[in-house]
Amino acid sequence: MIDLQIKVGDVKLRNPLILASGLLGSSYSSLNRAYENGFGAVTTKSIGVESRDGYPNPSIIYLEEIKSILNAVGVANPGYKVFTQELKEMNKDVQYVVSLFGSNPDEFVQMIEHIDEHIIVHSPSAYELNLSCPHAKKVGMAVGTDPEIINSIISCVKKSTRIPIWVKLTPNITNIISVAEAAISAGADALVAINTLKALMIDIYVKKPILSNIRGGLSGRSIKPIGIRTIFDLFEKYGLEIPLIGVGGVSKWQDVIEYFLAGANAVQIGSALNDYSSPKELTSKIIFVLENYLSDENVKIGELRGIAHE
Amino acid sequence: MIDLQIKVGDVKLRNPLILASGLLGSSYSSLNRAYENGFGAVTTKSIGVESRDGYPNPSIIYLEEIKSILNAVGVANPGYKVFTQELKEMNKDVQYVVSLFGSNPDEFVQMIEHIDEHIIVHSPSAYELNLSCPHAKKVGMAVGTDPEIINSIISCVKKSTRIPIWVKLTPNITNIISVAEAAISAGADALVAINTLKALMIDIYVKKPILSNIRGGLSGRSIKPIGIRTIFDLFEKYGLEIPLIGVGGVSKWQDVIEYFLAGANAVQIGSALNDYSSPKELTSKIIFVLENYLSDENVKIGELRGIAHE
Amino acid sequence: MNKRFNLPLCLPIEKITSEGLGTITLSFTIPSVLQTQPLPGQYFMIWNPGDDEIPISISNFDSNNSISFTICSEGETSNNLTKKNKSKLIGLRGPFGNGFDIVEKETAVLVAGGMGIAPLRYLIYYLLRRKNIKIILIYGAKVEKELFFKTELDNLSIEKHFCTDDGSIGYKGFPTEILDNLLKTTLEKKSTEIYACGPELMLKAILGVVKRYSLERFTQFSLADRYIRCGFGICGSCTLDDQGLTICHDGPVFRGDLLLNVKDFGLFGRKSDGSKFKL
Amino acid sequence: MNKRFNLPLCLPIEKITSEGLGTITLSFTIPSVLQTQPLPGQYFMIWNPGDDEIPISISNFDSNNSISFTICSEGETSNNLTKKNKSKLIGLRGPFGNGFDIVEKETAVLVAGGMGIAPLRYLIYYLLRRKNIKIILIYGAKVEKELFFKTELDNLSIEKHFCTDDGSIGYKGFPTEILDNLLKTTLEKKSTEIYACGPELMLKAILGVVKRYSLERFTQFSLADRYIRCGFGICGSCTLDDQGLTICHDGPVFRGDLLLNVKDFGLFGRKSDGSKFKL
Ligand SMILES: Cc1cc2nc3c(=O)[nH]c(=O)nc-3n(C[C@H](O)[C@H](O)[C@H](O)COP(=O)(O)OP(=O)(O)OC[C@H]3O[C@@H](n4cnc5c(N)ncnc54)[C@H](O)[C@@H]3O)c2cc1C
Ligand SMILES: Cc1cc2nc3c(=O)[nH]c(=O)nc-3n(C[C@H](O)[C@H](O)[C@H](O)COP(=O)(O)OP(=O)(O)OC[C@H]3O[C@@H](n4cnc5c(N)ncnc54)[C@H](O)[C@@H]3O)c2cc1C
Ligand SMILES: Cc1cc2nc3c(=O)[nH]c(=O)nc-3n(C[C@H](O)[C@H](O)[C@H](O)COP(=O)(O)O)c2cc1C
Ligand SMILES: Cc1cc2nc3c(=O)[nH]c(=O)nc-3n(C[C@H](O)[C@H](O)[C@H](O)COP(=O)(O)O)c2cc1C
Ligand code: FES
Ligand code: FES
Repeated sequence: MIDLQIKVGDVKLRNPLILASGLLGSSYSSLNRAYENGFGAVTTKSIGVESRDGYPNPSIIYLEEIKSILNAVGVANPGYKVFTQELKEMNKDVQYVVSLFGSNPDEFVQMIEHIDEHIIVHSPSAYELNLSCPHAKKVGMAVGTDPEIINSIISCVKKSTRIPIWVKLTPNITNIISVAEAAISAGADALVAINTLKALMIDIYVKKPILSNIRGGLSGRSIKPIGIRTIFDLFEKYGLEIPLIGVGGVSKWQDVIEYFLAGANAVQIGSALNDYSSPKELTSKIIFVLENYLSDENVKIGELRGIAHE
Repeated sequence: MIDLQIKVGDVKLRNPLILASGLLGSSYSSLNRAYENGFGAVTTKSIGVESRDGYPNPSIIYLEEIKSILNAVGVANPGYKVFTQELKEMNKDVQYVVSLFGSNPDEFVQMIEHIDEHIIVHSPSAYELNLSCPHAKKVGMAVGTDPEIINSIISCVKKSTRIPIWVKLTPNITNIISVAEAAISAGADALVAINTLKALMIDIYVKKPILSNIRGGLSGRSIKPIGIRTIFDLFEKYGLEIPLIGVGGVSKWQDVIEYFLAGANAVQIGSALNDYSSPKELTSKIIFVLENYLSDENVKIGELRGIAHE
Repeated sequence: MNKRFNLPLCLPIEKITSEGLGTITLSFTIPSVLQTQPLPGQYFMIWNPGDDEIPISISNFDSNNSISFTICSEGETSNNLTKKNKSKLIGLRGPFGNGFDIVEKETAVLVAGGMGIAPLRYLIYYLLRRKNIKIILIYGAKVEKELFFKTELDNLSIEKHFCTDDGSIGYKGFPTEILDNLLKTTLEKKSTEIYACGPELMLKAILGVVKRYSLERFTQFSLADRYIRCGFGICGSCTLDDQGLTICHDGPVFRGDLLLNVKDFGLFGRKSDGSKFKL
Repeated sequence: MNKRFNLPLCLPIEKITSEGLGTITLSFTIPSVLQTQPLPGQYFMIWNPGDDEIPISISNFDSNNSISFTICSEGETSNNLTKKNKSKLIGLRGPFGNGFDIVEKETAVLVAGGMGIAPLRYLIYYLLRRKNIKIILIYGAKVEKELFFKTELDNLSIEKHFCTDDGSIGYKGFPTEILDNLLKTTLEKKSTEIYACGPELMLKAILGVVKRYSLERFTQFSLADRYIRCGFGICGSCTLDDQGLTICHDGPVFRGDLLLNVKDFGLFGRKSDGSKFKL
């Protein structure tokens, strides 16, 4: 059997497929299931300080024609205190990443300190700071396009925890290097890119935007070439200096390879869940052919990182 | 018969479908043909001061899965002086828009003055300033993300010609309003959005980027929700203050309506040429059903503008 | 072909039937070019443009592509829907979920509680088209007025057992009691499939009953007490503990043997913020 | 099914055959799951990774999914391609263009000039599979060495007329002269279809000949002297004046009656910057 183990900085994963934040990530049960179903790690839905109901429906729409999803869930979540209860129920073998959003350094620190305090035995593998959600006000992208805010959030957070900090970046920006630079210099342990692209869809009979929030984020296969380009940009600039996690449109084994060649150490998978009948089918189909490819090419997956730059 | 005439500022078009720049736009023959085949107006390939061979191939790739195109043609063009000869051959009934790129105000003024001087009888309906091409160095997006440069280009150009100036904006930007504002305050007669999104694709066997230029621009159906969102953003901010031309992923009659509802006065069509056997098939199929819709809904196409904001 | 409309298919309301007590049935005609053949137990996300979108079971679907939804005024959105006028556009996204597994056994026992009649109504018509299945409906509500479709059901030649909490009509008591009684007496267990829909607490009680007869594997339960957002199983809003199955996609219909392992069945639902609430 | 590979299908070079004079034939096997059945006259964009991608006609395709391209060293990219080693990966994007219209007439006259033999070679094998068509090949080059596939062609039982500019082999003179002579003497015009490929100036001369016999409608010309970028007819690099037809997509094969109206046929090509050059 081919070894699919990879490392994101010091975090070792049994395979490079990570469940992306916001998908099947709001309860311990679905996170446990996704891990049992074969993901190398699972990411929680982004959690904030206060509970949020999210936006009314329609909030998640599948765009069949371009195999993509438009969503404005509005970071619905029960607040970090309640969610910590879910974390306590995680199976002990599960590697999980806790995604957090907030509007200032204090909020992030407050959440992380609470979780660190209450989840001692089976800690998260990393915290992922969602500095990139395109449709929530005052959080996500609103903070994630400003290098100074990014820098201060990460600096503060790094002081308050020993758990690795991953930073999720937005593609809705003129130059992603500006925010990557801020994240790296503040001590980020990995960069995750990309979150969704700001988008909108109108029904031509009702003549109104379909999402209740009007605007949402586009994910899925249509954004893959943009995600690949972003990881390529980051690897071109930083090389092996910082681990990169590629997200956006991964739905087949080829996409995993493509992200690695562009410079990623691992990938996250979200929208593609809709392409398969179950998370299990997704991971097993991808992993099976991935193994064949690696054995045909006679390389370890990690060795593919950044090769397209040569 | 339903009247499909529309106006973009003072420019009257027989229908709202404009051939986008860079598609079938490098010779008078293909421009004439596209107009005869039913477009309401046709846009030339972007023309610059000097001739350019463009990037080696592969430079244009069709991504079947997401019905999109990735291109880095590299604004191949024969230079404005040679291209003026093509313009002289345009059929007299053709409404055409000349797309121009340049790196500073002088270049734009130089080209426009030359064309104004040599094409007197059958002038362009507008000049479209390509401040948004994502893959050419020092031009396009390189100037199109800086509000000051935009402002100075447009101010200078407006002084040198009486022909309407359309400004084509890039979506590869944190906040499109910043550049739209600069364009409008400098006197732009219409905004055109969007150009392509910066993207990249790697072949997993060759392990290299497929485009010779490495990065390219993504167009076609995958970017429609982003184009719609951009026009929506612009209309929300400027309302009827400035005409808007929607571009990005228009391939069916529904897309035309959707752009109008978002706030557009007209649309441009590029990549969708590949969805139909000929430009004629494209325009006739779209126009036929568009007419049915308008008669069912009992509205004129222009009346749909911005309705989704109500 | 069971085509799914992933984007809301916006159709004018063609018919509105009042079912009494703030409950109405909305009917639409799906254009025949968009062929779809949804199953009983499947649901649509019903979008009231400008307002919200909520999951509603298919309460009928006929060969003329006419589809009906019966909506009970429970809160703001459902209430607004009950007040729409004819010809207004409503968006239909679906069908979603697995639907009932139609089993070719001699007898089908349908157990409905309150609004749970909606998907079972379509199931009845669906089964009636298969001549060889005997249908027994057990239908309970708090009071007579909440026994929707009573007249319509009276006109169908199926076996019916009505009950109300107050005895205002039919048996005074719960559907579970009638079911228990039938199982104890007349029903041939081997040739019976049970289909149940209603409040989760009632379903839990039914599970208790059928378990006593070792019929949990042959009883299908349609659940409705979780917040539904995407409808296609990706957002995770509607998962059941511990297996992490989704109601919207893996369900809403589950067999009893599976539900025995669902930790929160009949105990907790989940709200739109993901937090649990006691049922 | 004539499936098109829109993304370069990267395959190892399976066989390299030297055809002499800086010309080689590269063969690849297309995996059979990716069924395609390209037509003679269609071409692929051949990508030499890290270098460039150029249009090359299919010079053979057989039932084992083996596809061949014959490439003559004309400039940098073609030259680099002729120097590739076996097993190197080459990207194949295509098939593009319309291909020849295979007409079921008694006689097929194929007129090749120089490298124009490449697509006609595949056409010969394609026609040979249809037993009832008589094939006459007229093939000219500057000198004997440029008569590619001479030995291979000699082994085929078709009628052949070779010619060279210097008379080093075959008739001394141009293919047009042989064609003219055949049309004047033996050929039954009504039952003849003519297929021509070669430098545009030669094609122009052929058009002149066939027009005298009113055969322009029954003569198909495969053009190659325009810069090809996209291959699928959208970028406009390869348009013909005045009609604005594209060589890459509407062509590369056009009938003579249409070419009579093409203003720049045999006069101007277009370079990659879109400017015209004299042929
Ligand atoms: C699979 C399924 C099928 C259903 N079929 C029917 C039916 O045929 N007829 C019928 O009248 N009702 C049906 N319901 C219940 C119906 O969806 C709720 O009554 C409705 O969502 C209430 O919304 P509201 O805004 O009017 O009320 P609110 O005031 O918002 O809430 C009232 C109750 O409905 C729940 N609710 C609100 N929104 C949703 C949502 N998006 N998903 C799930 N629950 C929600 C709330 O949690 C609360 O318990 C079904 C529910 C599900 C899950
Ligand atoms: C439909 C078609 C089929 C062809 N079939 C064959 C074939 O089977 N065998 C063969 O040897 N040659 C064929 N050619 C010609 C071949 O494409 C050119 O010889 C090749 O592109 C030269 O590229 P280069 O970089 O080696 O030369 P360069 O030095 O770049 O140019 C040499 C000549 O080739 C032309 N050329 C360069 N790039 C292109 C391009 N992308 N598209 C068109 N012309 C180009 C140039 O304009 C110039 O006239 C075909 C051309 C076309 C259009
Ligand atoms: C329904 C949905 C909800 C999401 N919620 C979150 C979230 O809470 N936090 C976050 O960082 N990203 C969220 N995302 C973005 C994804 O994590 C991911 O970055 C994006 O979808 C691109 O990956 P994909 O193309 O594989 O889906 C969400 C995406 C979807 C489709
Ligand atoms: C092959 C190709 C070439 C293009 N060249 C230009 C160009 O020269 N100037 C320009 O402003 N836009 C150019 N574009 C962008 C289009 O005009 C248009 O903005 C974009 O493709 C989105 O529209 P679409 O989705 O309808 O293709 C080009 C696009 C393609 C696909
Ligand atoms: S509602 Fe999204 S998973 Fe069930
Ligand atoms: S090469 Fe693009 S149109 Fe012919």
